[in-house]
Amino acid sequence: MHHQGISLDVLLDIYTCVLRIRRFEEEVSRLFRQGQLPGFVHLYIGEEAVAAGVCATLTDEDTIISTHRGHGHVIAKGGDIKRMMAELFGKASGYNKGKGGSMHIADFDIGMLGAIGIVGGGIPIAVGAGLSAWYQDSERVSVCFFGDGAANEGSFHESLNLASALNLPVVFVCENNQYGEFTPAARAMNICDIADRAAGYGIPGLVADGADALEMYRVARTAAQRARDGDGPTLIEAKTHRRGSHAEGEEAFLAGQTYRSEEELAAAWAKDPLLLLHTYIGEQNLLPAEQLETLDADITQSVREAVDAARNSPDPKVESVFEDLWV
Amino acid sequence: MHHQGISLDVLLDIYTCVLRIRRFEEEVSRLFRQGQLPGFVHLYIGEEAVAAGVCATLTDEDTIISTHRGHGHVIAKGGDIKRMMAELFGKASGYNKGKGGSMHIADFDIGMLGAIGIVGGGIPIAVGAGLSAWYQDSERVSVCFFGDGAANEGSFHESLNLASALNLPVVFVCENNQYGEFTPAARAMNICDIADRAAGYGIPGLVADGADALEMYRVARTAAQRARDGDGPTLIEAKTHRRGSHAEGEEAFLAGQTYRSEEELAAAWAKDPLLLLHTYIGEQNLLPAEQLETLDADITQSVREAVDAARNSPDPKVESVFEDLWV
Amino acid sequence: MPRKTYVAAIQEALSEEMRRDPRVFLIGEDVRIGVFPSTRGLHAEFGDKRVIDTPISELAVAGAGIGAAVTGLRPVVDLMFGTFLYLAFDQIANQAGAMRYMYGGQTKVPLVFMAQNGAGSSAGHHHSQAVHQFFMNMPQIKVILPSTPGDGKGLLKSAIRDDNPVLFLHSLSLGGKRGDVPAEEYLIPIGLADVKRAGGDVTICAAGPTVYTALDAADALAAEGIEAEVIDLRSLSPWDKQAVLDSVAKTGRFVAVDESFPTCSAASEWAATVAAEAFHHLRAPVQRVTNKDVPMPFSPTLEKAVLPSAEDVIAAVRRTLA
Amino acid sequence: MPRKTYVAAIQEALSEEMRRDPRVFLIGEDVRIGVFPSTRGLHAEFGDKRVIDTPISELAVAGAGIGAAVTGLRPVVDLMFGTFLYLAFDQIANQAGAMRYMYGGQTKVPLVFMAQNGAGSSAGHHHSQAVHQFFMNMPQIKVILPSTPGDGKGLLKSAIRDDNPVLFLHSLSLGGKRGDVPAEEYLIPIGLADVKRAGGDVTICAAGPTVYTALDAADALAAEGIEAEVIDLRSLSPWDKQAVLDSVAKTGRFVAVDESFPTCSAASEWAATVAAEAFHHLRAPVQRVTNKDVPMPFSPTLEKAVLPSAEDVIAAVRRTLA
Ligand SMILES: Cc1ncc(C[n+]2csc(CCOP(=O)(O)OP(=O)(O)O)c2C)c(N)n1
Ligand SMILES: Cc1ncc(C[n+]2csc(CCOP(=O)(O)OP(=O)(O)O)c2C)c(N)n1
Ligand SMILES: [Mg+2]
Ligand SMILES: [Mg+2]
Repeated sequence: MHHQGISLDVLLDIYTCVLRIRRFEEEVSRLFRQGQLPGFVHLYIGEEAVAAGVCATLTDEDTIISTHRGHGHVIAKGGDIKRMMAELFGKASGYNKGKGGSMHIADFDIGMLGAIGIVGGGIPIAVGAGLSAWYQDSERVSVCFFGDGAANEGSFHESLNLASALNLPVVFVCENNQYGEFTPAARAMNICDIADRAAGYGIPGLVADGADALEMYRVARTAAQRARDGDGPTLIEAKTHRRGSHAEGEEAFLAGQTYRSEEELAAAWAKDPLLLLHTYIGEQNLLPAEQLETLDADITQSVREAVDAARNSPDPKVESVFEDLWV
Repeated sequence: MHHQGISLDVLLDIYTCVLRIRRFEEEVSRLFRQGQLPGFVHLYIGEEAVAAGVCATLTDEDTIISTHRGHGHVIAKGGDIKRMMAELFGKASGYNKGKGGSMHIADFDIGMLGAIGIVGGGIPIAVGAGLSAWYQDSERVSVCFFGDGAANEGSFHESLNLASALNLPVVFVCENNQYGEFTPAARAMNICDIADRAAGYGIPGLVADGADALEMYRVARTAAQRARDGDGPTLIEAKTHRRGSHAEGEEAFLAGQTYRSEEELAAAWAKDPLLLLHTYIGEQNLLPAEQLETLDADITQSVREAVDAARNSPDPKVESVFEDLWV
Repeated sequence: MPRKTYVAAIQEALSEEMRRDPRVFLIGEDVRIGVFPSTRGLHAEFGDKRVIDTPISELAVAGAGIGAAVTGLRPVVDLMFGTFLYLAFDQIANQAGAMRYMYGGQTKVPLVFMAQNGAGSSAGHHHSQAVHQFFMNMPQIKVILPSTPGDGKGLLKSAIRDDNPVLFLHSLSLGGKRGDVPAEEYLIPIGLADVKRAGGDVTICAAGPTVYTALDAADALAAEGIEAEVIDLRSLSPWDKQAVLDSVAKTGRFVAVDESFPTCSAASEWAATVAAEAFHHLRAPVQRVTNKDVPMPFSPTLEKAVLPSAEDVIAAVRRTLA
Repeated sequence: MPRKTYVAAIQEALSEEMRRDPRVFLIGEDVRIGVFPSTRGLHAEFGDKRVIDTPISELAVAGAGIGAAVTGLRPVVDLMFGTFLYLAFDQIANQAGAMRYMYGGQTKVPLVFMAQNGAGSSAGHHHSQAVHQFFMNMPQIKVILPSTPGDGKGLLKSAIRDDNPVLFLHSLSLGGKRGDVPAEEYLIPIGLADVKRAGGDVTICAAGPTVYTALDAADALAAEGIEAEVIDLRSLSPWDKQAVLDSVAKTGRFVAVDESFPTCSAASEWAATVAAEAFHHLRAPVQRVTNKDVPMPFSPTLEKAVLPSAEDVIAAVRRTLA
């Protein structure tokens, strides 16, 4: 890990982002276990450095598309954890007025074009956002997050090829956390690096350490710049690990079965993106320890406030089912 | 061109096949222009060496799946041109009793599992035929023909990856005739060799000269053997050219527009697979010229007979619309 | 009034709207050359940027349209044949057809999907299916199936100006049909039916090619003194229920004629609605005339036998009078 | 009789049929571990070859099932959620659902597609749609949606033994529901309805979760002396039209209750059929109770408001009695 070419401001932003995602997701996990959240939640713990590093290279004009595991992307793009938390509770004050839930959070005002619950379903839409940028002669970049599992969907293939054929400003970020649900990537494909698929579309394919937020930042910056320069799309594969369940409460699905070993999990924790960054900042004396502690306390507090606000928000009115249908 | 490792019998079979496809398609072209055939026909002229070379490596147990441009595949797999011609006329004596037509010809008795009018639609089905062979511990190989255009469909990606993940005996044969309808492959993808995509699935990808039936045979034999040996799928890209219309009568679609140059067409004709093989056989003195001439006359005659028989066959009975629905 | 073909009218709608609004563009397979004349000539006028050829990748192309629509453009996505929509079904049903609602009204999806619908060219099952019934089921997509050049033009222009996703289906079998197309600019509102023939004895509801089947049947019936009212719905979702109910209130008899497989078809919807909401006016059972319930065969003889015919409609009308 | 959950009964059908016939195998995403308990434990018994985990590739997996079916096997393809069928729509509609016919009867496609149908777990639009109506439209596919563990087991076993493609839908909201499952081997024929409650005043037709909605409504109505007959169709295509018509002949009143978006729904089909074929028995307009016509929202409050409720059914029954 190193921060060459990265300003202290940016570093602090990235660190803040990683931490905010972590604290948010930890709270969501608790809430889910307490039976307070409806539906399914898929947490981003262990993968925070990917969204944090990538989104730190983007402006508010740039857009992202997310997945079922989307809370981290929303936060990294600058989303409001209050409105997100309220949405997880299904409340009227949520981002989607309770109509979306965990798998469908969007904030169009900050270029977060939505999470998509269909695996791979967001990739073509990101190509379209890139097409817009190209059409409008804008410097906007369209970033698409998706998993290793999604890389086996037809939408992945068609989308990367389409973006390449039209030379669009899209950055495809594959979060290879080694599993699609309970199926290891190694069983779902006979290649080590998904980035190798980029060659099949004539675009660059880069592997990055998804535990290293600073590396993610540098790689994404290169890809985003390439896109802005009119040189077309890039595929970035972030090697990462999800620390918890596929979906919270996966124990119920597993019913005593296991799909990854304790050693594997321990090895993954050893590369905890939050810890790595925290340690690096400490070792390099980049920011005072007290500042980091205050930051953590503030974030933890804001998450708590988000929960309180969400809990105290009203349910959507039944009549609102008929709203938001037609323009 | 050379025939090392290929017996004279096989060589003659291949030549016969190329010639039969050519004469069949020439006749179909005439019939279509005369307004005698309903629907659309997509001819295989210029691409004969691909099906002929590949199918010469297969047994009756092995299966193939074909496309909208499927007549050549049927003939190469040993199909009956009488029943095919009758089907093109929509007659009751046709392969499909008039229910399929040019884009849907099948002969399950000889392992021709059907032509599919949806671009890329046959690729997953071929994976399934390979899955059967594997499941049944059979030495059967499943071969799938499809175009360069189809290689941009999601089905291509998912199918190659699935066959690789399950290590199935499938040979994917991409007939890269440089165009999908009127769109050049070079505009639809930013790579030169579709075979390069194989690396993205961890399987071999081979480029072969689709004008050279003997090279097609050798490459396909290697791939088929690999499949039979339990070593999994292969992607073969045959570089080829379609000489005529995308679909017969494309002038109507083009309405005076052009999409490929005279030079390009002339260059393609200069690599006519029939002529190349004919010349090679002559130069090498492999078969007497009279034999080749008799063969041509016989084939031409059999095509004519197929046309006569088809013309004189009855239309399907109207009641037959309700047949062949449920088992 | 100038007479134009159905496809020429569609082309005219596209070119006029592209001229009017620089955010409107066309994307799809071979839209430059124009596999259907509906897109021909547009590339010459509007160039590579606004008439975009794509790889054969229906899912990604549909999704790209959606992404462009939510970021400020107004795409027309040409998916060629109705059956090719099956490959883009997820993007249409799960994404375009729900996004605005799912995201709590944060966005709009001003997008037209365009495709040819139905059979009639002996191309076999894969190129000969009507697909409108699937998309009518989706709560947040509008569906159009015009029967005349004039309606086609006016409705496509409305579709392009609509801020919601619209599926504009045009019938291959009507491509060469000629009809009046006003020279001056006009729009036809989505959701408004057109009574193509007035009559007091029976209401026949149709759309696209079955409008002509119904009109042929009506002509034959008129010779016997039976006057059928033929309602061309033009828009299938939303559809002009009131026009149909009003007509049934007058005639007391109802026949739905729909080119599609019978079960859960548009005809089922129309018949069920009439039976629910005009029940007390009905003097005879509602009738449905659709494809026979089999995949679409290739042979012209069989294809004709499967499609709804004027004879089928006449027989259905007779059943309402029995 | 042993009592089992709905998903356990499905699992039992799978394991019994896999034991009986070595050509039967299961393929899909995470079928080894079993995302739904319906496939859990099968891998332990049958191993890698007969319980095949796949990449997340619905289109290819569905197509691979088809290819295996036409070459001698009897696949059960688990596509997990109904909405994921959208990604495999082409393979189902164009291929499995037409192949035998298109190829003139040369082949058969003995294949079961399996997926969870409908809403009820607050998972949002992408995981909460009923899809049966789409597949009912296809002429060469059978569609099943059982409401009880016993029906689920007997019908799935029939589906696996059927030589035609069958879509077996199971309702997520019923997964944990318990019911009687005979200990001995049995089959339930496809296409046969079951009268879950007898009554002479009104016929309520339902399937899957709406059977319970209908039964709840019937109980409430019985308190007022209104006796509803509740018909559980169980098979949606083919469906037991005669059972419904016979009931309507008796009651003269008809309410269709269907968990799906309203337009071109199964409810539309049932209502249209009754209006066409039992018209002279009808004493009141046919009624449909379906989802409200909006995408499926996430919030439990809103989800509940969108789904058909017993109150909706009661109101519909009252309309038939008005
Ligand atoms: C089209 C589709 N198929 C299957 C699913 C069920 N599903 C939800 S998440 C998931 C795994 C996705 O794996 P990956 O893309 O690697 O993302 P991760 O969950 O690991 O972040 C699956 C199969 C789905 N939501 N959509
Ligand atoms: C899914 C789908 N999309 C589009 C078409 C229309 N179409 C028919 S053939 C064709 C071109 C196919 O190109 P390629 O795969 O290269 O095969 P070729 O015709 O060159 O042999 C297209 C786009 C189709 N039949 N199916
Ligand atoms: Mg993953
Ligand atoms: Mg081609």
